[in-house]
Amino acid sequence: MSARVQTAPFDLAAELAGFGAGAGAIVTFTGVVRDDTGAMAALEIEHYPGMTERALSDYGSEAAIRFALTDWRIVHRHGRLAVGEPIMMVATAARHRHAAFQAADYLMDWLKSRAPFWKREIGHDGAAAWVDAKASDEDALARW
Amino acid sequence: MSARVQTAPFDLAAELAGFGAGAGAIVTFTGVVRDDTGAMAALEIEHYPGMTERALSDYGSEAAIRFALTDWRIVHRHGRLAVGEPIMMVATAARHRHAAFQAADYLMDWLKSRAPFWKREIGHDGAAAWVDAKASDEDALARW
Amino acid sequence: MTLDVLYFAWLRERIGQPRERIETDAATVRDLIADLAARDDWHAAAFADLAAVRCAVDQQLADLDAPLAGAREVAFFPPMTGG
Amino acid sequence: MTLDVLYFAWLRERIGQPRERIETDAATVRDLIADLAARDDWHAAAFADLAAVRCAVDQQLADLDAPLAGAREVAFFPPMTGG
Repeated sequence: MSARVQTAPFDLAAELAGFGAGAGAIVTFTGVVRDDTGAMAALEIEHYPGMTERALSDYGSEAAIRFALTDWRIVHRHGRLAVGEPIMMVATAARHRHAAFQAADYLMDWLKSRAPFWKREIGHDGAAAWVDAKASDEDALARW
Repeated sequence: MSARVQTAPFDLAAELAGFGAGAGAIVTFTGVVRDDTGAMAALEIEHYPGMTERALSDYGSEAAIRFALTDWRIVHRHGRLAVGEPIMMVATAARHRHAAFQAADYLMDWLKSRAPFWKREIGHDGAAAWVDAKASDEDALARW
Repeated sequence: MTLDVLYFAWLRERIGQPRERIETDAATVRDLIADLAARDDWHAAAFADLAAVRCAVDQQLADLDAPLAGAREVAFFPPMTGG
Repeated sequence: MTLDVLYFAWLRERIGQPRERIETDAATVRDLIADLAARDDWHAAAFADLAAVRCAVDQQLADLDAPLAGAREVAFFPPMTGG
């Protein structure tokens, strides 16, 4: 039951060591820097130190209650990330699979639209452009 | 894009090495032997050699088309498994998170009710009892 | 026609063997079950409740009215409990 | 009242600084925005489209009509893009 913000890469295997003991179902989500156009060199992620840790911890705790999780973990990176690098992960553990799936899906919807991170795409030519929030992410959050 | 059936444990980290290159979203599900009553010593899983591999491969391929997956993997164990041991895993990779989540959820529903495995609980006292299929698993499959 | 018939889980236990090779003229899975159930008490017990029996023809899930023409392997088992 | 005001992402860029300490009598976030927007062209530009501005009061997400009584830190930023 923990949330972390860091610049360093994380190792999914290390995060899952001892995670969810006693659970029947463990779900993980890993977000990876994707380059759809071939023009992107890196992603830069800005965050709000202090508030970020608090928000991730709050969302994790809410999910734990709502879906009766036996364990959860959120790790989110900030700073400059190259294409192909992992951005963040969520892991959820529950007795049954549907709770674990739903909790991970729920947490992702919250993190996308309500965690204080801002992404900027850096092109091979050095140009930087802030990533716009997506209406589809707001819609996803409204499901809950 | 592969399915495997084995008695040996699997290592999630090793399974994910190189998995889903180019994807933006990777979801994993791991099922773990759970003991709700404190009476269970192990789970024994029987399967249908030949058909199992074919069924897992078919379901993975169907999910790949339906959810536009860029990669998928299914590993399912059989034989005798102690409480706390991983039973099986599914990993899905897609451009966006909803496809990866849905595909993993879909595959789990298929595996639960349509993959030729049969579980038997072995008690500390040596008593063995076949696990009944759950109506809720059939209902889950009907969602798709 | 010669068929390999396979049994899994409690069907295997009730029948007392994991597989048998039989000669049959059954046109469908349901006909085959009638043939098998008539063999002895063990087979009859295994097929007493067809609602609890699932089957595969040549390793593909099939329903009880599936035809057997050309089939080589038929398997009977309880509802699956994978995952 | 003394407030620390923080800016992130393109609001930070438009205003030209990540934070400032100000004196204000603003009763709500919306009043504070009016105060800030009146300071100079950079602030005015940052707050030109309030539909694109989100805020947090003392590190909790808040809407523009949230009261500021007792607040110590207010942050302004565009819609979040985490995950």
